[in-house]
Amino acid sequence: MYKKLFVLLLLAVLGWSFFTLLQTHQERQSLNPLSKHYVEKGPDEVGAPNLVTAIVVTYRGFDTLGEVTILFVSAAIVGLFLKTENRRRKYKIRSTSEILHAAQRLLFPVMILFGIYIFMNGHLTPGGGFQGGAVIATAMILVLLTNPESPISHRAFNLLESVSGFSYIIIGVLGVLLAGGFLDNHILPLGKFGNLFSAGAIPLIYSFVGLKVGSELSSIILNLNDVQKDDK
Amino acid sequence: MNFFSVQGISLTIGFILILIGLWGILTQRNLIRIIIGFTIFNNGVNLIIVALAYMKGRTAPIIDQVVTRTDAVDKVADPIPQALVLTAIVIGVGVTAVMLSYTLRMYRAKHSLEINVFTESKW
Amino acid sequence: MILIIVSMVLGVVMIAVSLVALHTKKLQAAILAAGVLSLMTSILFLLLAAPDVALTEAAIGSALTTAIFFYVLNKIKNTHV
Amino acid sequence: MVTPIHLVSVALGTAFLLGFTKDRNWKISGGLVLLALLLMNLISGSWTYALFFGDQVPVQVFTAGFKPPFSINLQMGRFEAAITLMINFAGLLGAIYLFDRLKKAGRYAFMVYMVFILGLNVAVMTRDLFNLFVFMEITTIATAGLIFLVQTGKAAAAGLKYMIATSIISGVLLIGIIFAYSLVSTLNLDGIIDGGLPLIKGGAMVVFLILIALLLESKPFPANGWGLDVYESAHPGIGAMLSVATGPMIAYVIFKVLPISGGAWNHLIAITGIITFVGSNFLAIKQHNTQRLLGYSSVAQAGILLIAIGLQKELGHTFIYVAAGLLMTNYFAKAGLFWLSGLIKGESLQDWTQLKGRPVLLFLFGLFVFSLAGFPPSPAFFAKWELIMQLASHGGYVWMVFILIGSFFELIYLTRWFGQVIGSKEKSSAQPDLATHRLVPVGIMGVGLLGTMVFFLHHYAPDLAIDFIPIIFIAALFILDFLPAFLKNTVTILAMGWYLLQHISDVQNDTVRLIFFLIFLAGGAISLLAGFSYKGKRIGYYPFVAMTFVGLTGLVTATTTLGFFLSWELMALGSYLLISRGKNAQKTSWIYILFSVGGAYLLLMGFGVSFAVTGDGLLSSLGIAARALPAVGILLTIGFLSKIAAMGLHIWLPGAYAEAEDDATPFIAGIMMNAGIFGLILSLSIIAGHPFTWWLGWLGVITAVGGNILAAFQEDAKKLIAYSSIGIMGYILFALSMNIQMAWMAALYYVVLHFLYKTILFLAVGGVIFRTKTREMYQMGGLIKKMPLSFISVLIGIIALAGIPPLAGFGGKWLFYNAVVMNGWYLQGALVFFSGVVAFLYCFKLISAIFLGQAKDRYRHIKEAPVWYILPQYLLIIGLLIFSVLPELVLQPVAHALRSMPGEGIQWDGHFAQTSFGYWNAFIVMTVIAIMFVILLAWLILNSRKAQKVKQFDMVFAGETPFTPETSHVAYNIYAPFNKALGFLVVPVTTWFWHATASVTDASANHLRKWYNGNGQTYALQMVIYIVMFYLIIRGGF
Amino acid sequence: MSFDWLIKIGYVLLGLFIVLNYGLLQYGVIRRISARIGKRIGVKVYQPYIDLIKNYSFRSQITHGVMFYLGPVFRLSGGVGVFLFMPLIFGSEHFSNYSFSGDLILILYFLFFGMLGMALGAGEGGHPYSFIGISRGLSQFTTIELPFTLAVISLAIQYHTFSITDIVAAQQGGIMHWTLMTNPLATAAAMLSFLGMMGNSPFNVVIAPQENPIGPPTEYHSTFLAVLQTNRAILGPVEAILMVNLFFGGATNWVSLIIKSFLVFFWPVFVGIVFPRFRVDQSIPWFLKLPFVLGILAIFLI
Repeated sequence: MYKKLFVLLLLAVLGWSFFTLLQTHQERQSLNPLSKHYVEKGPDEVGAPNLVTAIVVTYRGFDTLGEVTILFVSAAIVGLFLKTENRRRKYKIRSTSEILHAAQRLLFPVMILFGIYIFMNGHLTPGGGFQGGAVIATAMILVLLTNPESPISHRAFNLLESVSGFSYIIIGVLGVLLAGGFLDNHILPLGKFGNLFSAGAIPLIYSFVGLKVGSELSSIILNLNDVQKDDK
Repeated sequence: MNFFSVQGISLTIGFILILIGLWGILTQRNLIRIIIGFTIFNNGVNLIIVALAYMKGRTAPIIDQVVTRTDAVDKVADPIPQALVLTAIVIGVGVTAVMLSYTLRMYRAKHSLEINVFTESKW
Repeated sequence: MILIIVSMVLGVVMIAVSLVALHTKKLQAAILAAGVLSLMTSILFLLLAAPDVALTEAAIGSALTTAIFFYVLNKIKNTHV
Repeated sequence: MVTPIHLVSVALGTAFLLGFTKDRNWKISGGLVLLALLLMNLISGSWTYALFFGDQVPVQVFTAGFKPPFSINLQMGRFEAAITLMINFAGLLGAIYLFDRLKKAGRYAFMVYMVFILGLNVAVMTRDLFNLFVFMEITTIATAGLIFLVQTGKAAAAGLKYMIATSIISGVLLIGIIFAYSLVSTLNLDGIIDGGLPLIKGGAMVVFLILIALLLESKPFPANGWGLDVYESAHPGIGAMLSVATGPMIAYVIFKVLPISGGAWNHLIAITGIITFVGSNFLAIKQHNTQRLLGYSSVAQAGILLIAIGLQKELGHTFIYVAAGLLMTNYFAKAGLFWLSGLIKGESLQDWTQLKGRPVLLFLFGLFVFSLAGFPPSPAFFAKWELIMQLASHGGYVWMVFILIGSFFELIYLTRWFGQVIGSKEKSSAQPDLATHRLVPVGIMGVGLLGTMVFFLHHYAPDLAIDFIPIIFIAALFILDFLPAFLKNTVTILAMGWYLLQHISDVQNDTVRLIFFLIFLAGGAISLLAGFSYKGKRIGYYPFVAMTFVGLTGLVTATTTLGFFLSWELMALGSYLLISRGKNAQKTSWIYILFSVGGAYLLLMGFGVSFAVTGDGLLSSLGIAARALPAVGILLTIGFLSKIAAMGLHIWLPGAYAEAEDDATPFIAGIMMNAGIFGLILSLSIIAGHPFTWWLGWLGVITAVGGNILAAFQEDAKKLIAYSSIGIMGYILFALSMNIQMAWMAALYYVVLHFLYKTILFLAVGGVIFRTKTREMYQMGGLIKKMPLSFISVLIGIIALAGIPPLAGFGGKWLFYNAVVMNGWYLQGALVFFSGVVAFLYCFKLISAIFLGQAKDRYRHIKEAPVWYILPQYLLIIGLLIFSVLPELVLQPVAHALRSMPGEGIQWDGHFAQTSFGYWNAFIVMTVIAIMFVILLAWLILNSRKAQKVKQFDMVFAGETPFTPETSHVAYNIYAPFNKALGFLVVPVTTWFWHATASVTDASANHLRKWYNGNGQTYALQMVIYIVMFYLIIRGGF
Repeated sequence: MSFDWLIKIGYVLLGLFIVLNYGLLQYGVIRRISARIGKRIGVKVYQPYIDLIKNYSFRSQITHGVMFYLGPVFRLSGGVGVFLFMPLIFGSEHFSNYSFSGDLILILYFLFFGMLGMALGAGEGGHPYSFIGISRGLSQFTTIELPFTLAVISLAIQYHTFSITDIVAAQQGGIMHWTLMTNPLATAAAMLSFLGMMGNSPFNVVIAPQENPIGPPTEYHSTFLAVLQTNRAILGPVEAILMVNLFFGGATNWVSLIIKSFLVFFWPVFVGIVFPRFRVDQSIPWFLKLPFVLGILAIFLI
């Protein structure tokens, strides 16, 4: 009981310190110089209407590279931890209802298409690699829900993940060789502002990121799902 | 700092979520609840980041017919924190996934989810 | 003005949901509450003019995290060895 | 050269490529990883070479083709290049070490390992705060993955604790970053530093959030439970990577981000560093698990690195050498120890006895432990020296004291560990698995450490001002250790002789130094002769002997304080290793090293203060410093007192001398004690008139009286002579504390005298013990018939010791009497003479218990002591006789050297010495007594020609009772009445005191370490408390 | 190489002869007086001569080894050595022996020479009783020496010299100049420690009654015992002469020397007869009480 009281007191002091931080904070009236630069020059330099994507993919592309590595490592660790069980064992599962099967057959292609749409148009409309990948992963969950033994092979996802990751690195290195620096999107022509194939390599990078995130999250789910049955 | 604006409210909510998250981490004994505490903690931090990007009456930083290239500067919210928070959310997921797999292996080792059971390496 | 009222209501609900998430008896309910909390957050992101972030939060924060939680919980239930 | 960004592309490229391979074809994935690491090593290696030795200037690498504030940039300066090289080199060796473990875990493990190395590299290089956060997060998650490599429940728990702690840290860091952005609207580090956060309203809080997060990442003392559990339960290979790769990364990140506080946080960081350094070392004392001990030590090393970073302004240009020294020692030694612990089967320190019988591994183990403990010539020694000097010169005396206390705790557990491995008798049965791929990294680390030692020795050569031939000689002996013992013995003696002739010229003019120089080298060579009587290889003996003598001669020839201190520590280490070779010398050698290094730390403080006053490290300038600040002299004196075992600091001496090998004790006792005296002469000459010397006089008296009385009650021969050494040291200390010429002459006379007869006694007793295989006197007896030569040398030794006229001892007493009366310390003088008379007691006990009385029948066929023991004794006896007949050979040059001292000297005409109080003619006294003795002997022989020789068991004629059970030796506890009367004087108060302090430290260390109760949640709570306390302290504006 | 050193030896031997006879007679007189106090007749005054001649003329001797053999030689050379360095008659060039080559400290430490020899010889004998004797003798002697050292130091402060001839010179001219008068405390301390030095009754547990010897000379007999007795005859008077020189104004001629040393010699005898014998662990602290305090006062009140 005393422990809880003590923690409460502790959090009260922490809260008070955050409160003092908040008090000094003034809501800005205009954009700060850095973001003003991005907003004004962004479209010309990078050619992507969606400024957030512009920052995420090119300006701070190195962060996104780090970001993808984090997901890659998490997927690898989940795989490392749950690898001990052998995969291809037959096990009895109660069958799912017919309605679920029908819905799944209808929804699955739509969701995949929706996911691809999101990361293809990352630079035009809100969305991008991460969101697209997540939608694809949810599609996978739907499949696994309806049929846990579905023959989705791990190999396929791993290959997809490695291909997209490696090509992401190739684009980065190309940036160094051809254009200004690592992950620069000027290796491809900026094209007309606003249509699909514009803003240099951004759509290419973001689709690879989308594929990679999608396959990683699905491999995490697959790892978790495959061990559905209790293991000896 | 007027606490009556959208930014003010969301910042306060963010900090309160952080405190609730920490409360969950420090007092709950079940491992799953501790990880839930973490998700709340991350949620709070992400909320603060996005709240700082918002300005009164501003819209999404995407240039389209409504927000033209010329007057974007006074219409658009700050895009940089939004870019950062994307990374933060995905880090949150990554960390949660790793923690959960740890909980799985710990459960397999000691068949318990109480954190005070796992005090093998101490002193 | 409406935005302020909506964000205030949303805030109160979010705090309530997070407290519920930590203190309910059943674990499934707790995980669900966490999912709802992140859904609410993504709505608040919309109010804060950040559609990209809202989409990410919805897709990853609520959908995937909750799915992973449930899978892990299910796996723990089935391990009897 | 290739742009540093390719470090990233190579690492990540390989990581993603590994996805294609399957677990089965581990050859490909393993090969890929090693190739990638090799490439990364080449890149950072070429950059380091170019930046340090070439004319390359630090370079900024831009990403995404835009300038920094708008995009992320990496920097490759000198620091970054060096640290990335260290990380990649450790990564490569780590991968080789962990290869079979990673192979078993499959390709995922290789991926995680590659990403771990990548994360470290980029975290060091990036100049963008958010990017730093992302890549530190990558390192954290990758480490979490690697912790679980050993797949044990304990590792899983430790992994989760690690994740919980680091997630809280990253949350706090993220809040700090985003508020920093909202205040100075840039995420680039240089931008934030120029933005001047502390000046903006609310900026201080942001600085607090960022720096507290980074500080928590470096595992500060009270809040680092999670770090220590990881060290304990992870695979040793991973523990090594955490300590030598992640540690430097975090230290450099703190160094990089610290300027955002505008210098306000420098001292805060240093304080947390001190608390961590002292706290972790203190708790490490009670550790039994090897991994956890190494964990504590790594956290402590990170602490002292923080101190260096926090005090970089004070350290100025020397900061690089201090940081480099600490970093390199920890890098090589800690990695080596972790990898060694991987070879050993079993977790406790005891299991390291498996190393016995493997000289190369033992050498490496000793090299790592002693360089960590900061013994010369390790880089840490020079780093700590520089740190103390700079601290002292900036008046940071409190810092200095704490650092020394911390390193003393460190010394306690490191030497105890070494003692447990070398000293313990039982050898654990298990065999270490010596797979080549695990041995090679350890070997490389050893070579690396030796390389850095050479570099630091070369760099500090001008300050050291000692020549390096002796140190090369030590290294040569280490290499030639496989040769038989007699060969090495001849080589050592010849080398000492050559060095004596070579360097006699440069001590020629200063008589005091000449005396000590001759004692150290000539005396050493003679006493080493006894070594010929031992067969076999005697692994390790001769290098340690060489180390001791190089240290001793270094003292005499040193001109700078650093040279003196290096020789002092070298001598302490050499003698410690020698003593620890003794059969059951584990505990006693441990106490010995603790006392001698404790004294050395006092010396270090003294030199520090003198450096603060005079600014130059010359020995000659100590005098000036002492006049300004007598504390210099006092500190030095107390330091030297611990070496000559003055009462209160003496409990190490009897054990150390008794347990050392029989042919090592003569020169450890007879010669090495004079090192303390030489130091005292140095320190007392600079605080001549200070009232402190009055107290010193009394300390001398107490030591003399206590030492001699204790000696009388000893049953162990070597302990008896050891206590008598304490007594004589009391004499010399008493004489030196008097500030008149006559007293100092008496002291120097005693130094020469003490060297002569102490070495004779120890050699003789050594010879006897060599034959009788026991040290207990009541087990000997009646050996005069079988070992007459030893008897005669002991007889001469005790006559000289007791000060009985014909021999040189009387000369000392005569000088003493004159000095006491001249100086006016009458009461102290009388008590010292009382102790002289008491000396007579144990002299008689020594000779009668061993040689006289009734012989035991198991010594019926015992032979005389080996010739190599007898020869040095008689060489020294000749020296003693010459000295007795012609004392002026020594006294006149000494008088000349001390002419500047107040008080009158001796007038000489021929052999006749005259002072205002009395006169003494050694030559005539000797001749008169000799002639008289011969006449009376003739008179007795004349009267008892027909004397009939009687054997011990001749019941008819001799009153000697026949042989009775062993223990009823006549001389056993012979001074029981004396003990009953005056025993109260020597109740072992000091021994009780020191054992009490030791048990108090043990108990409190044992109690305090319960702070880490293994519960992950408590660790998280401790961290939040640490944040809040830090905040309150800052908010309180301490 | 003039012959003066030959004449010197002649006078020294003459002095030695006088002191030897004087010693033997003195011990005879002591035994007679102490018997008379004990209401016994006591032996003849010349009894020591008889013992000496008896012991020297024994035919059979046994020796336990070299050190046993050398023990008495050390002992006697100790006694004769102290005699050699002691100036007997003040002012007479002939009878100041070799005192010019060593001062008071030399004599102080020369006492040990004899003791060491005795102890080693007895040790070689191997008889357990002799070891008990040695232990008692040595431990007792430590504290006996202490008051005497204090007295010697206070003398050195007073006369600013250690050489005996100078001290005697300073005490010439009437009784008022004796150290007894000018420095009574030092004299008292010295005389009390003199009790211990002579080994008479309160402190004679070492050699105990001659009949059942439990001290060091247990194993000594015939010639060896004779040598020891000659030493006792010389050492006793010489120590008395030392006290005379230091505290009672020395002697300018043989007669005053003999009278003064005879009286000084009888001080321990009288004390011995009256007081019972101390055990060793009693006698050691005794010397640390009164004599030690007197010695300290002597130093500080000089």
